Amino acid sequence: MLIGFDLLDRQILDRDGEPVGKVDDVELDAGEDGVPFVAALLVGQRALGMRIGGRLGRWIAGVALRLSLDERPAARIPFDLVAEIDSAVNLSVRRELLADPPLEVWLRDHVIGRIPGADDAS
Amino acid sequence: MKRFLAVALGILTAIGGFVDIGDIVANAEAGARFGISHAWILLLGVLGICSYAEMSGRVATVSGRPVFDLVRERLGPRVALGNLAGSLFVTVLTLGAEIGGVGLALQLVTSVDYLLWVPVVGFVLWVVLWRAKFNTLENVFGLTGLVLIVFIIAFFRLDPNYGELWHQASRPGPPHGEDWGTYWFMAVALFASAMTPYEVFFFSSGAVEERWTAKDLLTSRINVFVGFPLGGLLAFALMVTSATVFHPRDVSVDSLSQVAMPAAIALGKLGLAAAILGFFAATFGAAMETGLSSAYTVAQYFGWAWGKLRRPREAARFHTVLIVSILVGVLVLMTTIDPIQLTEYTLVFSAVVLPLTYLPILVVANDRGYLGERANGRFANAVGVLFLAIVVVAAVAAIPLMIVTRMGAG
Amino acid sequence: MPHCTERAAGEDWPAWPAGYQPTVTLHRLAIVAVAVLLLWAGFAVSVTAPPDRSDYRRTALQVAASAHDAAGTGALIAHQQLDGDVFGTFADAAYDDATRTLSGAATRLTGEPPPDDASAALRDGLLPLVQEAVRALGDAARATSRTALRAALGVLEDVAARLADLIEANR
Amino acid sequence: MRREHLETPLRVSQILRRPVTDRGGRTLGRVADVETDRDADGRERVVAVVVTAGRWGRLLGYERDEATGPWILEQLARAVLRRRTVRVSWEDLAELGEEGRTLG
Repeated sequence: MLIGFDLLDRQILDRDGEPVGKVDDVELDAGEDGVPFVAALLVGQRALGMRIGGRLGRWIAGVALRLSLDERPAARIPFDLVAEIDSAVNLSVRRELLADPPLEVWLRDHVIGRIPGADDAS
Repeated sequence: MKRFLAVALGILTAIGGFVDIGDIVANAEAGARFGISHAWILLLGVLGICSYAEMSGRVATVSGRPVFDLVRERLGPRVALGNLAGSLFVTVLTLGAEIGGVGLALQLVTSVDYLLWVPVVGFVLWVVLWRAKFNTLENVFGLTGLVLIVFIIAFFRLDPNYGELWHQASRPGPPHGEDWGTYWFMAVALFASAMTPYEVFFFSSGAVEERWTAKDLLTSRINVFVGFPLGGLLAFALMVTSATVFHPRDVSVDSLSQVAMPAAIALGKLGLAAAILGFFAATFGAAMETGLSSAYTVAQYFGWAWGKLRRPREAARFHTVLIVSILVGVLVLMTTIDPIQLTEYTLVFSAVVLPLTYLPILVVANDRGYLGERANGRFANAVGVLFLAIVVVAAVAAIPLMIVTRMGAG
Repeated sequence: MPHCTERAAGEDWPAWPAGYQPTVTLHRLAIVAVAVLLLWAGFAVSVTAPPDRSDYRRTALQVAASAHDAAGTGALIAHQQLDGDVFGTFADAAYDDATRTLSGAATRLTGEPPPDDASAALRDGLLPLVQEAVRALGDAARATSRTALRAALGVLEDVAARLADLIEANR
Repeated sequence: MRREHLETPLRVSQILRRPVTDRGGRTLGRVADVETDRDADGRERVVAVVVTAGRWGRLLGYERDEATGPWILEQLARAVLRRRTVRVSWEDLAELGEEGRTLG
């Protein structure tokens, strides 16, 4: 597997095909022999901003940090939860098991959820 | 039978949905100033959108990935972010132009200034996208857009000078009083009006959301290869009626009321009413598509939940982007910029950003790891590369032509 | 297989992509700032410089073309009104559009002083035609009888023809 | 920084785009991708890095065999992006060049 090509920037889907996020960065951990292995997928604008780097990246990460309203690190999905990788990264769990992205939660609770009809399917 | 009806409905919607404010403005302006000497450009643009939409429809159907998802995957987060900024800018400006077009159409039947209509149209647009049965409405507006056929009927009733029109079409070039600069400027605008990126964002996102399978691929191809050329025929009717009425009088077109006049001259009040209804349906339908496309691009770049079929609560970020886009579109119009001029600008910028989304699609359409046997064949590639070249040339030429010709003023 | 040794970034490497190193960013920022300044200065010069003869002629011809468009369109609307091909709200809006084109053109013409006698002569030939077009367009839009409308139509067609002659003569 | 001294956990973005030189100090390019292989425990372990001399890290997917054509784009990608691409196995990688940027 090529991490850059097969993982980074791919769409992550839960077991029902619902979007979870993009693979914004990948975390490696060292094994017993010191050889790194893929430990987790990092999701969220903070991880993305730090990866992009530079002034723009720092700005994106900074905004994401401010919008996340708490000091939680970027969402981390353990690589064990990945079931299959095709044109997307498919997880073996439903997205309810993962923490909801803070921006989504904030907008849902403060903006979109307050408008009548937000619960109606079209 | 049911399947046949579904296919027929798809084609009819594609025909009516092809025309938007950009096509209306570019074709009528070109027809009035240059006769139909740009007919070949329109043909080229229609072939281009067919190739582009077919590829992205195929990629979306087989791999389940819409356009902007792939843009980031292939170009990386940094380049794709620039790409997102450009595409979003153009799509939101186009949304503004479409809302302005709806306002202008309403002004023609109510005498109420379009600026007073703009906030109303923006609000109704949002309500429609918020909770209405989107697919039903898409079909309603697509089918209503078909009344633009009135321009085809009008053309034959106008008793045109076929010899003169053939002369214009067969010898492309600027007529007396125009130069090559303005000719090519108009050509770029016209090409961009046929080959709009938002159409493809919308089309491929729809394919993913409705979970098309390889079986739907045939339907999608029929929609593209039959619907788009017939839609292009409606656009051509706008050009050729304008060329028949305005070009001999040496009058150029710069308002929507002028575009409708050939229908009135040929078919009276009924023809005029049909033309205005057609403008309304075409621009409102396109406003729905551009509004959604703005939100699609952002959501797909960041990997958020998106879609017109989801409950808004389940796609809060997507719906927030949608609301902001509509607001920005309305605010742009509230600066009192003329919607027709705004349309001209969006066409130029649209030409500039087109290669950024066209290239990744062409590359992925060749990727056997994604598409297996459904990857591009030789013919599709020959066409794809040809249009890549054309799209790049148009993108490079657009801004210099705009400056040199002072927005086509000469 | 090659071994890889430590090496400081940027020694004889191409620069990091934009924004990676503060020095590079500053450098680029300076270049961008200078470019913007130059563009802005060029823009300012071209806007504030007094128009020369060819600029004026170009503007005048554009004004004449716009006035011709408006008069021609006005004549078309009046024609359709007489034939009963349009409804009132449409005619109102269409006259409005033509009037807007025309008043924009008139403002441009009177806003720029002619740089020399030839330009002044061009303006003196054009201005009355524009004014006549404005008047006739207003008359057509307000006409309550067919006779009045027909009269306005005649004037509009006449003005349009004279504007076309003027454009052709100065091309 | 010596390979053994890489601090973990580590982000892939900290490895990508780092300069790589061979023992003689000859520049090979930058890390464009990281290759992994599944071991007996099901872990995706890093086995190699893909190093390219091109300035643009992204390869448009042309580094894989599945991506073929259009001919002209493939040639362009090979000429510009895939120029002098080498695979350096992880064991052979002694050190990675300095980052030149801070993360976190």
